[in-house]
Amino acid sequence: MSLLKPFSKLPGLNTANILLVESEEQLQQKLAEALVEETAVTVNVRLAKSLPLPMENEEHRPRIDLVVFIINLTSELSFQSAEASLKYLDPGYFLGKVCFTVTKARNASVPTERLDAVRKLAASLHCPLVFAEDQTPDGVTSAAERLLTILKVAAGLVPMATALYLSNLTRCTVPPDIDQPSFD
Amino acid sequence: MEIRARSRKVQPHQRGRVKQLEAEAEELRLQRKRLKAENQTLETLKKLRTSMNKQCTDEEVMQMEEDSEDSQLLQLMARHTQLTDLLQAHHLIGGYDIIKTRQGKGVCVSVATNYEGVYLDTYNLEIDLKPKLRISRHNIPPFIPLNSLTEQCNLQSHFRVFLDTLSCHLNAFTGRKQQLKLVKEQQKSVEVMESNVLCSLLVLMLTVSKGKPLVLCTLEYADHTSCLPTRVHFECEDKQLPDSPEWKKNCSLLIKTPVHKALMTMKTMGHIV
Amino acid sequence: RSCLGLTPALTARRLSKSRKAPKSHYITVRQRQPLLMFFSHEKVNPEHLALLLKSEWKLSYVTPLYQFRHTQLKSYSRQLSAFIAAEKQQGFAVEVDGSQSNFRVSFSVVQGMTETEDDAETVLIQVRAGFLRPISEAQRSVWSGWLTCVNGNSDYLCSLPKDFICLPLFGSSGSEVLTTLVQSWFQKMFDCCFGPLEMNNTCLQWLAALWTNCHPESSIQHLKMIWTLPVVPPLQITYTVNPKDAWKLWSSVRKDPCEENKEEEGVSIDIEDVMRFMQGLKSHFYRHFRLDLSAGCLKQVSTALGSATFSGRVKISNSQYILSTLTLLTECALFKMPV
Amino acid sequence: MDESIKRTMQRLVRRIPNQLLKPTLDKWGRLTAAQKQSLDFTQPKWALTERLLALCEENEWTAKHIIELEMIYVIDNPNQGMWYAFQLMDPEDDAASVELAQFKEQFKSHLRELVKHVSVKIKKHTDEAVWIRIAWGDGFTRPNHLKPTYVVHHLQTPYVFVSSLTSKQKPLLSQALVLSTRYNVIKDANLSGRKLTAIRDLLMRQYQQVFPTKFPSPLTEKNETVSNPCIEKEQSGAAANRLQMACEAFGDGELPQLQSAVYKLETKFKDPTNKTMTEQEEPFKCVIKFASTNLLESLKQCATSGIASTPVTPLLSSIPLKGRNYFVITDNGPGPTTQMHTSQK
Repeated sequence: MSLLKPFSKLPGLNTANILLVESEEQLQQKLAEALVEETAVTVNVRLAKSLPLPMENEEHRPRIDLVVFIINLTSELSFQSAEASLKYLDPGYFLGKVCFTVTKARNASVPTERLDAVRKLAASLHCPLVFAEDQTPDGVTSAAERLLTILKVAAGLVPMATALYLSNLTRCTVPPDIDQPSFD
Repeated sequence: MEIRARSRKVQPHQRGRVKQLEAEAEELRLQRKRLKAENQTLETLKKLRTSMNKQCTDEEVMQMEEDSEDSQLLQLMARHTQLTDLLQAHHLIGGYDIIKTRQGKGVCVSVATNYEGVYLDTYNLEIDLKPKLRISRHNIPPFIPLNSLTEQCNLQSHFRVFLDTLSCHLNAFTGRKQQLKLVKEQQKSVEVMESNVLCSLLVLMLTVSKGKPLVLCTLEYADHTSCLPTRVHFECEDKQLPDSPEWKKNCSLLIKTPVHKALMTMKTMGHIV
Repeated sequence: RSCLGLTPALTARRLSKSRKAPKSHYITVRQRQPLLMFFSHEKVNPEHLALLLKSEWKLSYVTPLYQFRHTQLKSYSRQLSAFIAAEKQQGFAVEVDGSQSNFRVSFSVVQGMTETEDDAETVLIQVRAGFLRPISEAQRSVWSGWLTCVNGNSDYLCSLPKDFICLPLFGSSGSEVLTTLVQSWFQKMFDCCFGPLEMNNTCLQWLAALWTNCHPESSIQHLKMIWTLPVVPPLQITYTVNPKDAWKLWSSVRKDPCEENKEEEGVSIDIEDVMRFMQGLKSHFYRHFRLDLSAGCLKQVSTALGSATFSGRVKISNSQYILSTLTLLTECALFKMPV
Repeated sequence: MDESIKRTMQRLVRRIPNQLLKPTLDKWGRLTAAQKQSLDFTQPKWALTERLLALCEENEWTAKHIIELEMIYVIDNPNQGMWYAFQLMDPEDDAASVELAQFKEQFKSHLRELVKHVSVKIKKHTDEAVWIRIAWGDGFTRPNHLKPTYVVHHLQTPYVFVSSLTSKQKPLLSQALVLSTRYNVIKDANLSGRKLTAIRDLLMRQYQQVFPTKFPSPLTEKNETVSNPCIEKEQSGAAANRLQMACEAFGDGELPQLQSAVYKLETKFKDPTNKTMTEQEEPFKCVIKFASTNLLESLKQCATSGIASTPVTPLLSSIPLKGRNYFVITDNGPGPTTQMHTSQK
């Protein structure tokens, strides 16, 4: 098992590297195209279906500053796949360098339990949870903007802010009653 | 000669004729130019090929690049001809493309077919090696009797014989198919009345000349490993015709030469339109 | 929906994690043991019951009705008839089969379709088309619908202001135009809102399990589930399980019944059981086709006892289990209520 | 005019969509130029039908003519109705040399021996298919032209495609076919679909199959899109591999359009987490039906996208491999083998 480590490589100058993990490979390409539009810093995007990443890319893979798990809420598999990928991340990533993005949260076929499960997962790992609209270009752009903000901090490009600090402010919280059955 | 003499007799308008000839001459000149250019390219290609075969040093190649603008294209063309030659040689000595699949648990064999130097369809067989040889997947049409071939040739012990027989069947089939295609393309006056998927039966409607009864020509290819028919049969309202020496000759011509060529000859002989 | 709200009852809107196993309620004829005190109903009019079982219903949710009185159904009948007639005059295309017809609406109470004291009685609405003559044999039922609340969450029901009646589940069958008309009349009269009630994966899985659980008492004939997988073109997978085998699998994933306290409340079913049941079915499928059904969406569940689709079409074919099915659906509808 | 002819004509015209009516009638060539002129194809269908019925009377068309028209329409629009494939087995030595005229004559005479009143019309289509239209009657009734059976056969191939055949007519047709094609046995090929072309292409292997080669696969080259240098796919190798496997299993290019595949599973339930079920002696019975507008394409996408694991299970790849879409799956005997074998219905 090869863990992806946050500090095993040197950072590039004015460069931020983001890894998008999505089992369905639906949103990641669009999101990547929106992310590389950024001009202030060089953004490198790596796309993966799941973790672990293949060994042969190890050498020329830059240091990954932020790992984003994209979960399509209408698919149980999407959530399961993200959950399974988590164990290939070095614990160091959970100090503000992991983020969850969910899509299709408004779809009627989404069982509320699944959203709860994602929120619990994000909360237990102290990660932020971003809701994204994947159907419209505007939705993708705004999701990309939000991820960029986190990415810049995670890559150490924002003075006076660290990933750990930001994650303390943005991490997902779970309402205390989430486990109680309705109304009872 | 006869035909030419006849055509010379019919010269309607002298002036129009001159113009026509002039145009013809111009065209021929153009053609000469084209051929010259082509020839030069071929020459260069030849040079390239020889240098390639000698495994030339980089310097020489550099030199070539300066010589012509299209050198890169020429290089590629040279490489291509070299490869096709190699491939042809490979097939000539009876080679099949075989590669291992599934970590050595199976192989995939490609049987390429060609007719008159033209590569036609390639057929593939995926074969399991264990516990015994077994064809697991292929794209050979169902009318090629693959199953009986495996039994006849004993796939287990005589794999090579099996492949050769199969290749024979496939080459004959694609050859017949190609002949039929050529007949349809080249002989507009010949009507294909009937044919089948295996191309083992061909019924052609031949026009002897305008006003004369049509000839129905049936070609049967009972030997499925051959591109030539086993039986040729003519039918005509004029009962005498099939027995005439001309048509007797046509019959043997059709049996000995591929149908599109035979028809071409019959046309030049003036037996059909 | 608020994530920060701290009033537990109002933020946690999710299906119960466990529910009582459906018991057969012979709600029409058989008299029941008086010791089951909270089954207040005694008899449901067999005609009404037959109507409920006859058709497939398109479900909607309805927010609580303001000043709805079960005592004024006669007057509602007149008013809705008049409303439809008025709309028709305004050119609303309510022609049925192209015939010139009058619409006669009748409201009625379906007695006994409740489980707790807080449940409001079910209301049945029928629209008949007559040929000008006011009362005639030729009157055909062209539309029917009902509003119900079975086993509604008592906390929620009690928290409503006094003038509100909560009948959150609305089923309709018949012309879409009439459905829209009836809904708009309700909106005007009782200041409520209607919305489509889709059934998500969990809800459909619950139904599959609940129906399968009934098998020993009343055969389910088959358990049929339809999934769609998100590929182009969409792939539909119909999974039909032999009833005996479905029951065997279901009983194997149930927790050891010894642990349960078998009281008069009956055996309870846990969401975990349902999930294990579905997982079992999916893994059997995966073993054969190496294709993960979790990637898809459950669209339909059906057995001889009833069928339900994702888009909110439900058919209940067996009167014995109508209440447990409606309980689940009421719960689904209640999630859509404003809090 | 005969009432039955009128009815057949009426039915037929109703079946042909408006935009196809003119080309079909043109191809038929039974209308005079003036009559063609008189037909207004913008008219509603019922009016056109009336007009054609009048022409029918005027020209004294017989059943033969109507059948001609019907066959033209059906041959040009073969993707209608449900088609079932049958396979001929155990050929005689002369099976490979059966030619059309002989087949026609043999088939007609064999069928007439079996059924007294039967109308058979055979037509050779340009794609080398022989089209047979059979209107069945019995000892007392005349052939019913309203419900004809269509049979399509390519001579020298072991496949026959049939549409609208009742179980009563099946043995009769089977016998006539077996005798006239010089085979010994005919059996159900377990393949059916609404598109004749699709089931034909599948069985005749007339679609692009993909085989492993040592040359760089054109599949991967095709999918390399020029993208931003800042975006890199980590698992492109795995994705290309999945695509290759999916293409090897289902083919490439335009795939034959099958609508469904059905599997009757009677296999043991095995699940390490469920002891009770795994210990059951009896198999777990269920029926799985896959349906799509283009089933093979959908399944291929499942494999390329990773919803279905690769290599593709033999159960799914059997559809194109064996040219079947109905399977009964049982465990292979009582032994410990986990391998499943497909057995005939």
